[in-house]
Amino acid sequence: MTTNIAKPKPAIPDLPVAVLLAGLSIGFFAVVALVTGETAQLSGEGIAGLLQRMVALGLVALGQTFVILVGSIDLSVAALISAVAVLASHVMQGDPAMMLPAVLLCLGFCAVVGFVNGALVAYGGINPLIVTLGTGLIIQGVLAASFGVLQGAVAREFQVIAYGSVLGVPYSLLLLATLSLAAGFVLDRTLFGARIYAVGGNPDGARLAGIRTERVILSAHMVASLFAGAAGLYLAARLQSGTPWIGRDGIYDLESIAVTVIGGTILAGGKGGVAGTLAGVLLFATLDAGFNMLGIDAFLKQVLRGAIVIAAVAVHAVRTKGHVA
Amino acid sequence: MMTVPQTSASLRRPARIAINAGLVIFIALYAAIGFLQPNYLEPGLFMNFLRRAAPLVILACGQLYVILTGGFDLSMGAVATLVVLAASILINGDPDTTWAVIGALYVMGVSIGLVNGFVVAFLKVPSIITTLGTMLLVNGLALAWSGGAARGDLPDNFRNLGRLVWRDVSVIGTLPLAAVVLAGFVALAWFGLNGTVYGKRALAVGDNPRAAELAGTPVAATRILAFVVSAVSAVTAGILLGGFSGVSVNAGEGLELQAIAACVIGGAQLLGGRGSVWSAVFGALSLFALFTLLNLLGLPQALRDSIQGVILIAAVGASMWRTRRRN
Amino acid sequence: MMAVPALSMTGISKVFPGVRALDGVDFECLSGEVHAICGENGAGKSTLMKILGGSYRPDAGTIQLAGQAVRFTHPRQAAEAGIAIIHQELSLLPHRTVAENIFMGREIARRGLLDKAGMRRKAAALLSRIGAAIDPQALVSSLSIALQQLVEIAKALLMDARILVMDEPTAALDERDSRALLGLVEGLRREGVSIIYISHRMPEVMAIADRITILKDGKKVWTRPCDAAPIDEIVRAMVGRDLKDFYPATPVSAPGEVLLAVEGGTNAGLRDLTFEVRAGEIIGVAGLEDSGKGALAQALVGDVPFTGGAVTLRGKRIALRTPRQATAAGIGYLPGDRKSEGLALRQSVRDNALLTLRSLMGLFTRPQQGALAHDVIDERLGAMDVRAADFGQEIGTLSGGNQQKAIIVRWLAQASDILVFVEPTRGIDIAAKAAIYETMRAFADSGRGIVVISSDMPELIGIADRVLVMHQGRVSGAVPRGANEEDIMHLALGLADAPRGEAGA
Amino acid sequence: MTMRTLLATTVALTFAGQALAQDFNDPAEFKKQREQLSMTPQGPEGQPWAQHLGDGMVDTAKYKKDGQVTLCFSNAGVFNPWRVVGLNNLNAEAELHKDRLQQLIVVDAEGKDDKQISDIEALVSGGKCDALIVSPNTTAALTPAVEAACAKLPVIVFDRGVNTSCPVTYIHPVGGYGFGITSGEFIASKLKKGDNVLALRIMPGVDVLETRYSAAKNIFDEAGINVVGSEFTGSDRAKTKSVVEDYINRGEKIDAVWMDAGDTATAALEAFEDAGLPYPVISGEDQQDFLRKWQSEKLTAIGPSYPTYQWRTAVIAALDVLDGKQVPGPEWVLPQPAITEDVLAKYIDERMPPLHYSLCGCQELPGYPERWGGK
Repeated sequence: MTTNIAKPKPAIPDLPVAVLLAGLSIGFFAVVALVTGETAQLSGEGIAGLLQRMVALGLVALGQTFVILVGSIDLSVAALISAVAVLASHVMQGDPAMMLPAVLLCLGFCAVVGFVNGALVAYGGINPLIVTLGTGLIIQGVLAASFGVLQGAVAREFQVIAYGSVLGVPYSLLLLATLSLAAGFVLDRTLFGARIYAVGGNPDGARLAGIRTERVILSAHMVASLFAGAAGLYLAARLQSGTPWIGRDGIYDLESIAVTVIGGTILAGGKGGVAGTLAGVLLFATLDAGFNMLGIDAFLKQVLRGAIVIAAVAVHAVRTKGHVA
Repeated sequence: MMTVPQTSASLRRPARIAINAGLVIFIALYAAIGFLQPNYLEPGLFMNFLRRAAPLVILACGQLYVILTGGFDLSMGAVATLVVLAASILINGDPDTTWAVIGALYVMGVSIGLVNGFVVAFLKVPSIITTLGTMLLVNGLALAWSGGAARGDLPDNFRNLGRLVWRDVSVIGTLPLAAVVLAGFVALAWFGLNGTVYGKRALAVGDNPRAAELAGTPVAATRILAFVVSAVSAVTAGILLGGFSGVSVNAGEGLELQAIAACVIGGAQLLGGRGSVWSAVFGALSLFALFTLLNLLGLPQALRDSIQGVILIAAVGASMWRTRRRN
Repeated sequence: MMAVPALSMTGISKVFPGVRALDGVDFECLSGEVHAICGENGAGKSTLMKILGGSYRPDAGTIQLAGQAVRFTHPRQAAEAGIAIIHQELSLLPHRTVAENIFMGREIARRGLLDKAGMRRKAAALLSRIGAAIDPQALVSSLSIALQQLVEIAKALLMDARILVMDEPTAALDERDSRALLGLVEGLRREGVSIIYISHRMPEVMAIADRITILKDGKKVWTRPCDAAPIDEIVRAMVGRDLKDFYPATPVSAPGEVLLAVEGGTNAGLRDLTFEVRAGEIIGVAGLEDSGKGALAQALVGDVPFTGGAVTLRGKRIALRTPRQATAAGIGYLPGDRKSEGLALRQSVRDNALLTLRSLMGLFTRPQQGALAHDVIDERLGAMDVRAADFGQEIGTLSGGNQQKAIIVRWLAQASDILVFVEPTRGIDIAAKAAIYETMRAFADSGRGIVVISSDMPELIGIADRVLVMHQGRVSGAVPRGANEEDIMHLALGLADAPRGEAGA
Repeated sequence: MTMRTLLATTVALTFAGQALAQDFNDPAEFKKQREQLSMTPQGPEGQPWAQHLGDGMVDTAKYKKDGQVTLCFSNAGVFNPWRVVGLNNLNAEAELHKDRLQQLIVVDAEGKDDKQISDIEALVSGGKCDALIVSPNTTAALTPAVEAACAKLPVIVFDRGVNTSCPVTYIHPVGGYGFGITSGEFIASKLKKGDNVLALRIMPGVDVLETRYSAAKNIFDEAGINVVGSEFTGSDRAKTKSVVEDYINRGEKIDAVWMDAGDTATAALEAFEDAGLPYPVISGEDQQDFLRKWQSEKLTAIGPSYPTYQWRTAVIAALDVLDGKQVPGPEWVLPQPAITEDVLAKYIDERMPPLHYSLCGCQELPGYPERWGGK
């Protein structure tokens, strides 16, 4: 008799990490709110405010999840966010008629950046860290050089994305939720998603199975750039006008990587998913809100955040067999 | 079995003169500087160039150790900042304490390196995440300690490390103390990789940690030591930075990425297994020459970032292309 | 029956740095034919199949499918042309489910949307067709190697392939699973599929093949119908000389004192292992894939240590908790998978040979002096006849045999007492093979010992003084020099002495 | 249609840099601030943080609240020494009002607009605050959040403004043009026509800094002084020193150094020291290290200021509003003194750290000097 009857394991392996993280985050937030007497933060409005802290980082991190799953990485998102926010406000100049052209132009620009990143990584064989660090520098430089002193503003109507709400639920949350579900759906239910896991999990195997791995990597980079574009547009709407520094000041590059990895997606690729990433983003949002309530000094906050990043990843990385670098 | 014709193994080729890609780039860039501003070719200004490039070169040497073993150290900029702030607070203007404080700074650096190394080697957190965490942590500590602004003064004997220039030195005219420190550190870094067995261990670990482990290499210790060297280089660079220009809260900002870029431009391979001290040294000098050249050209500051990005991609792309062509 | 062959490859050549892997090979396969390819490791079988599968591009030669010339630049094109390959190396996604792996690259999807339920159903059907009791929802990382191999087979069967290549499909399977697989091949043949069957197991080949093609050193020796090719003739054609000359002569002197003794060695994969290696002895270890022979090697080198029992070397108790401890105690390891476990491919030949010495010496040892000097190691490499233009060149550019010899030099330099070889000649050409056997013998003759773990039965019989056979984590028996394959197989299958009741545990 | 628009936009973008760079040169504002510099402030003598320029007052009776109150402060961040000193001022000022002030809640946005918007929303929805003080990270970005807050409680804005008149008052010193006028005119008075000045700036695109440069540039142009370069230093001492060294090495004669912020002034001076050159005429700010150097090296210098005492004013204003007192508004313009050679000595305090801003108005506050890092 064959003895090895496989025990079925859960099909979505990142779910436990996600649930655990989300639970811890919410617990932390609730306890802090109760202890500091900020019970109003537990009301609908307070929760909506908490969740709104997730939107910008969440959008970037969704895209980052795609590139990390495929075994690559994207450091250019921060510069891209700035570029999109500036472009959007500059093109619109407060004119609602320019909303659509501006959005199209921005997303088109993102697609081009994603394409260049992806092509250099997949077809050029250049290390993705270097490629995206380089393209990020290029974008940042051109942006600061030509738009450093520009003032523009998005249309009032465009700001509805960030400030409007329906039944007390901000549109921006609906946007994040919709895009998260879409991203989750793409990864879990579509051909493209399956290919991403295949290429990230075993590039040679994927190639042998007939997958055009280069195209998948390139597409993942385009997805990441488009999500960064979405974050840039959201920020433009929320901030009315973009400055060439909002991406860099928000540290969206490193933070998006951190939350993705905290959420259980492994840097080598092929394992992880949207749920974990969102839980990681939620952790960061509750830390922000919780530290505010506790009145923790800004510098100490940074120390704690650094320690939490390491600890959160160590919790599931420590079981890794073999070596990481 | 048909083997491709081979020369006899015992017949050793004359030692190849390894021409480092970074050296070529550096010479080209410095020639351009000299063309624009001929007085940069005088020994005095070259020495001054070295003095200013010293912190970056030293950081690149430390970063190289980590890169060889297959990792990254993003925390070195924060460590340099911490060093500058800690020095000003601890010394507090009293020149007698300078040397003791410098000792303490190195102890601090070594401990940060140990933390990075242990987390990567034993908790298996990828180095890019680990050092991102320590970057936040160390930066936060530095700011919390200083209250967010420079405190205390650095006495002259500390400042001299980055500032003192001996004049009327024969042949070269002037000799900055920082250039001497630079030469000393590079020599030490070279010795570490070429004068001990460590260098080859690091290369093997970066190339294939599993094979190295099975061959008996102390993989964890090799990794940890690399992070310690990196942190020590950050301390040294921090001391020079503080000496060169005094106390500030953003002394080390962004230097980690410049150091990584420098190594890569010099031909070190990310994720390990390839590179030498000369990659770091000439890569860093190239990068610094590039900055200087762009300054001299008077381009808008911002575009300098862009050009740095182009150079970075081009340098790595070119080395990829060379490797591919060879195979 | 002699219509246009389903596949015909003519004049295929391929050169890798340092090795001419294929030299003008012709090969054809009819529809409904099982055509076996036999040859020593390194004869060019896998390369030929990789060319067929679109992974490599041939330097010369043409491929025709049903008379039509084709040119593949990507495995996808080969797959679309109806060629399915069951690869020797596993190419699975450990973090994904069985169903997802089976459908990798060929997902059932409508307008880009996956039909997950459909894939599960089809995967389950496919798995039951090959008689594998695997839940399609299980994660691949939770499966044993043998079950993973079955997933690979299911993966290849997914496409209704016109040409199916099976590269050592039964290497990891036990008797029962193998038999089921052969039944499956029979069925496919009846459906008109052309099957290219690569295996070392002669009885299997004789039972199933219509024709046999022998490759040797990258060239075709002959193609004959199965009934016109008796086994001994096949072997002679493969090896090119008598096996007697091929393996080194038996030592004259009897084995000496006990060098290495394992008593009651136990861990997750090993049960109560007791054996000893004497000075001058080469001990072979045989067994099926999950018999524990791999775990034994890992335990001896400290990679997956024993959790119970005692190990003594030259009478002294030693701890083998890490590879470093094992190395320092004098046990050297030559892994079967050289690329991932043995070599730092981008480092020089010299650096690879010096790796252990450098790792065990003090950190501040001058790297160019004493045993570490270039001249000294170059001499050793030269003595081992490692062929390289320059010992400073990257070891990745060397042939498998030269790489293996360089690793042997690593342990000779370290003066290890015991060497643990796993699949010592996998992927190594025949000339280098003899040299490696010679070296192993010489090493043992110098008063030290060798443990060699191999799935290549003739190799074990030819080289080992004694063969330990493992079954389900324990030694099921030992056979002396001169035993035949059947004796070993019997023990390996647990038929000889294992109580019947335990087989199903 | 859409295609054409896109194309047109792309072309427009190419020339955008030049087209809109004029934004920070507003002659009317320039004139107004020049007048304000010489205006006599109203309010208590010797307490510039409580003084104001101009006559506008706003009535706040509707915000009157008795008993203990809670103030909330949304801070853009403490990412530079100026803000560090300021935050200490604000905390110390709050301590003075312990009897009235139950709690001061400070949240820090770490320089992120997005976070500051969320912070303000959380403070407002938290319901604990009786009045809200905002120091916006970016003018335009914070406007909607401040507007939303205004609907719920009195809001006081200081330092950078917002594009809405809804806050009770907006506290700020004279402004960027004023800073540029003071420093520019001083340098122009010390130099001859055709002399060279090097402008060192922190970074582009920040309104409060751009106006400083624009004002000074106007004055230099008028006086026929040649601006040899305008460089961004990112407030980094090493970079500042390197930039100045590069200019020196190029053989440029630099007669004066103009700075839009003084925190790297001593680094710029060191470059001259190291090159063995005499010190140039220099405009810095009110940092201790610069003032000490000025005194010890007898520099020809001026220290215009953007006083940190405005952080005190914010608390004072908030409490006045909750008391229902009239406060200067809708803009509370604070005097913006400059340190000149005659008054230099009185601003130097050897106990204080190098980057302490002398015009903190904090000498009488509780915890001085330790709270500000002094000995």
